[in-house]
Amino acid sequence: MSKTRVETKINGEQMEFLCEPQQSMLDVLRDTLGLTGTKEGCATGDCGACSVMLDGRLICSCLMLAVESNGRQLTTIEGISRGETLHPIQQKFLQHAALQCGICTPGFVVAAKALLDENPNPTEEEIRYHLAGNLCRCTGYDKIIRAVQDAAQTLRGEAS
Amino acid sequence: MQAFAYAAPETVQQALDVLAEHQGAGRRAQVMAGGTDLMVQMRLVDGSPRTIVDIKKIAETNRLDVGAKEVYIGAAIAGAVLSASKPLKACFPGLVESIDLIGSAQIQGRASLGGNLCNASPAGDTISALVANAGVCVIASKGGLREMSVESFVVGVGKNALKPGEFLLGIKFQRPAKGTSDAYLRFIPRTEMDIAVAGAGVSVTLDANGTCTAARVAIGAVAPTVIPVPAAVDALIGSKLDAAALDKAGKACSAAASPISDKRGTAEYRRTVVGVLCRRATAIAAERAKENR
Amino acid sequence: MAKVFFPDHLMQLTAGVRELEVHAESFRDLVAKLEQLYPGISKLLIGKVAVAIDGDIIHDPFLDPVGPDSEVYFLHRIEGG
Amino acid sequence: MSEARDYKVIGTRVVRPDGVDKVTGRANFGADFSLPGMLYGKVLRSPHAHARIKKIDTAAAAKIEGVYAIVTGADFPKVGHEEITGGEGAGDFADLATNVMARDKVVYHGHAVAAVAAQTSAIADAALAAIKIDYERLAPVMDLDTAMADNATLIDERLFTAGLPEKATKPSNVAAYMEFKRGDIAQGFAEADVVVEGTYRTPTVHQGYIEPHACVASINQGGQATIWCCTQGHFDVRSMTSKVLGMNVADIRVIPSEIGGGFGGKTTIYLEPVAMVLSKKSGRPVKITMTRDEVFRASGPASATKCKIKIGAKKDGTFTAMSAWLAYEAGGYKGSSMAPGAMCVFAPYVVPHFLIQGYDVLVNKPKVAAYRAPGAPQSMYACESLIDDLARQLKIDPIDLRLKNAVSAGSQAAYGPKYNAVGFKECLEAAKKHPNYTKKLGPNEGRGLAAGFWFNAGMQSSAEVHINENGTVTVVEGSPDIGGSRASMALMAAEELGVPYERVRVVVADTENAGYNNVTGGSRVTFATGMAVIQAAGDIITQCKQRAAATWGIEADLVDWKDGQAIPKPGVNADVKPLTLAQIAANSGRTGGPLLGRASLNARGAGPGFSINMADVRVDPETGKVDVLRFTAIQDAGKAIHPAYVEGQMQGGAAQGIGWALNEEYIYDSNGVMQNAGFLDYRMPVASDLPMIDTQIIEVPNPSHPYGVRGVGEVPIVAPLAAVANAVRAATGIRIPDLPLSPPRVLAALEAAKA
Repeated sequence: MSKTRVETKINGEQMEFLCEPQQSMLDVLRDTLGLTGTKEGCATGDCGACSVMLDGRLICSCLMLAVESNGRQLTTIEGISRGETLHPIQQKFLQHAALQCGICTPGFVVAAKALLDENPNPTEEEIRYHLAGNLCRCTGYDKIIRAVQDAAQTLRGEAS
Repeated sequence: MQAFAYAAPETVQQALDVLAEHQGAGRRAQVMAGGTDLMVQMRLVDGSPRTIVDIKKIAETNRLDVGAKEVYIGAAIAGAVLSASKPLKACFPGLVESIDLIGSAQIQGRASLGGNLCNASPAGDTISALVANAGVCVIASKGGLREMSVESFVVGVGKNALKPGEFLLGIKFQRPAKGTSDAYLRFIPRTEMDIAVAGAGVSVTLDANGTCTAARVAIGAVAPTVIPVPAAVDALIGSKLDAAALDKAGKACSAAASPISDKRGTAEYRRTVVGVLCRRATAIAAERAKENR
Repeated sequence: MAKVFFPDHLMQLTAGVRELEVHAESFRDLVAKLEQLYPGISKLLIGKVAVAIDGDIIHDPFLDPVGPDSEVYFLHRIEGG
Repeated sequence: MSEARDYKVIGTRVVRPDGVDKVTGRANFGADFSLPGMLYGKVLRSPHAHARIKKIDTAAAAKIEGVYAIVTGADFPKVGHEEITGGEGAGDFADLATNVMARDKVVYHGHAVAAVAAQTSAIADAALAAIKIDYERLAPVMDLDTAMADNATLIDERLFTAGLPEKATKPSNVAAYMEFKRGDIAQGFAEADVVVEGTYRTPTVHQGYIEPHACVASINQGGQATIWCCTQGHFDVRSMTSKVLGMNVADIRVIPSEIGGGFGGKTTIYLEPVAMVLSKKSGRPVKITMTRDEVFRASGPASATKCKIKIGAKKDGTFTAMSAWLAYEAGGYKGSSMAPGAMCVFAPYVVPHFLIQGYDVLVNKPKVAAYRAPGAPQSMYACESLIDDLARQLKIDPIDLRLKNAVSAGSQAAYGPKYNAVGFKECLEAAKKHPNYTKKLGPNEGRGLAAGFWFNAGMQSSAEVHINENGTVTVVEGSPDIGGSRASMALMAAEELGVPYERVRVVVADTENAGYNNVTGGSRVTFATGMAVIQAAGDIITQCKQRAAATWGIEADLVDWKDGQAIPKPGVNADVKPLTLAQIAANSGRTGGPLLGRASLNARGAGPGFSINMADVRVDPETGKVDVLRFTAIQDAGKAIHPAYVEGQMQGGAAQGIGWALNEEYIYDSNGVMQNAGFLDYRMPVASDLPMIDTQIIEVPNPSHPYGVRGVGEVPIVAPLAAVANAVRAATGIRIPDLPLSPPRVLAALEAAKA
């Protein structure tokens, strides 16, 4: 099988990889590029563990062909914090104990960032519906919702 | 043996050429827009090799035009883009809801109206809303563009009327008349992430007295394809959309349904609930139509 | 004397006796005494059952002390998820 | 239990030490590990629920370029019958071996029949497709009634019911019978003013952890092997794999990754021996990860059950007698969690006369595995539903009825011993005072309440505490951290040693670098491994006192340890300055070498945990859909080491229990083929399905733990099933005894009641 050469920008870094046409973005991120922070929970778009942003829009990387990323920009969990500082969403997840096992956490962090980028002041209901595509089996979502609310407040520049 | 390949044509003609070339060579080509259904089907149902023809780079599949007379929605536009369009929402709030209901925020980032329609699932949420709004498919074909109604486009479970070498470019509508609006409701066991157990799309037109002068009703997940329900329309037209009329329309939907029992619900349940959905959706559409007078 | 209570599934071996009093210093000692009374029972006790001594459940008892007024219950082993 | 003490760090909500890696994607989970030269393994699974394997032809698959190894049951050693003595429902090693790879027969849809290792996963897929298997299909046995019928198709012709009063004379799908009784059941019911009874069914459900099973195995030509995998117990992976493959335990090193949820489902093995045999045959490391579909079809769910309960009570609510008939599906091999289900069913109540009968039953479904308080949710759902009906019939408040019969210290548990201090009454009283108990409800809304119970477990743990040269602390333990236990261990070590939490780091080490530990399960880690950490820290304190005494030239028993430093006892006329842990560590070379504390224990006295849950629901009378409006979980934790993670356990268990009550179930067609093996149609609650889950932690200390810890992980899943069902009963006026309360079932019940 012939491989296709793809050039893409991931977390701000120009990258180049070879992939087979049917390979998913998730498989290439994890197996080819070693970016294993993006997780596979189902490979059918039902769990959100593989959430990434494509040109700023939230998607499931398991439902995207890797070849489609040519010339596009991806943000994965590895690109959410910069340098020494955690993103406020990440800080609030830690403070609120919004993770137990942690497998869904990267997907939630990316999905929450996509939400707060578009809607800095979401209601609880908006957060719940926006995050409905991210399954968590440990927390019952309570602390995740609170962490996102608190992060939103911080990002708006309000004291929490 | 055919291998997987990927093509991303940038014009309608290029896309038709790729499809024609494969057809001529007896090789399989499959059109992809958002890919959210296709990727799952390839993983779970049929993973056999093919050329994937990505139509997202074609201008006509990405054009959204809410004009004074006509509305056009490119087949490949992601749900999130459509949901963010205020003019579109003002014209077809029910249709936009039907798109927005499909899957998660992640799915919305990719899934398209065209894909949902071509996939031709009996439970496809947008299809009932498209039928209720008299959507017309614009099909790219070797001989040029051809058009057909959404109800004739969907011909069976997972089957559409596209001929080999064709693809869906977009869907167009007449801009709704004054006093017209729509609604779509589906039933799912959870609040999100499920496939419709039953669905109902309704469009109604009210005159100044509040009398229903025109209506379209389509129901989903209760037959091999989404079906229009003329008997429900008859129950609504001429009425003030009072409880009795709604009830009659709901019963007509239940009567028109020929559902199956499966992992998502029993036939009996679907038949009952589709009537409830019709009733509730009609009430919502009526409220919206009043505001739109 | 410690009071010893048998669950239903062991009463086939104790000829229907549900409880009795035994002087024992430890679980091992207790089982040895019971073996004298009910030959064969130790095979079903050591390494097979859990025990509650004065309300404290012990998963794999052996050297655990038994007091003069202790109550000893044999239990199915429970691990959990 | 020591005197009530003022804790410095216990009970605070610190950030977990492994947190940053988990919010940044750096933490390595099961599927994240790779080795150079690694091959991709895949498992071929039975398309039939019940069939004999006539022939397996792998010739075509072997010819595919890039295929390095193919294995079938013939490549695995025969394993003799031997009981797995871990805990309830663990079964038999011979069954474990054939569950890992079928030999002559498949007993469920998804049963492993062959596996391949190939250069890429696409090649492995192609190889699986090329393997040809002849099956002789047998009638699938898919439910308890069919399996227990006299003329039932037998899943195992050599299986005779164990535990019957009289020895079984013919084979049966019923693997075991168990009975618990006290008093005179007939007399108890005769004394009752009211007798109520009901039959309840619960479906097969899955733990639903988000991380699929995954492992990498690498074995060298000398037979020494390493396994990297996600597991709740790497020592158990080692012992089970050694049994299934007939290998020397010391030749297997198991390195646990971070674990993406388990809830009991990762206390056994599926892939590890398969990857190992593939690695052996190919001479290369082999990675296998399950797809989500495989997780549903081929890992262990929780038993479907049928439970009949009968309760007799006086007019004032006093229970006079209770009986329970409990049948639990085990799956294709024996060993369900029927026994704990039977032991829990009446655990919250004082019952003078009772009879409990339990059946462990084979069906053609995947062999069940532990799922959070294994066995308890099903039987207690039945009992707590019936108690709700009894309260209604007696016109007694459901909390008062439970209070009237509730166990407390000294009460004899239905499963045998007398309770020490337990917090059930405290939970009930807290529920009664809780504002959510009296909130006003609207039309079609109802409130339900139920109790939960779990024993909690002790078992074997060990830990080491290393003091680094600057006085910082490294705790080395062997209990995989599934929900924040590193934070609890660090808190306990910091508390004991009197050092700040931030100075303590915790390592979950592999089988070669940590002492033996039983699984992370049974709510035992904070209790038992925590106890080991406390004792290991105590060992350090003892040593530090000796070092300080030596430094000062006084006797060690004249030295105290306070606030992280050695000080002379009051009255000791020593002209010395206190020595901090850091100072002692810095000088440890001169006083006897590095400071290393250790503890090993078989923890006794795990404290039973009780809970009360309240649910408010709204039922759509036209669609039968149930929305949970409010949910309150009240639970006795003994002592909450890290309250946020205790709340998290309560909230997570509530969500799982709500899912079990409302929508989750395995759906099979008439051939025994699972229809909903994916997250799309196995409907676990999503964020928008749930309200905030209110929690209240009750702290009745466990007298057998230095801090009073009971263990909290299992109890939360027990009560929600009946709490939700009782709320639906309150909202609709109808008791629907079978779960899930999915919209079609609820609507059908509403319509039937109308008719």
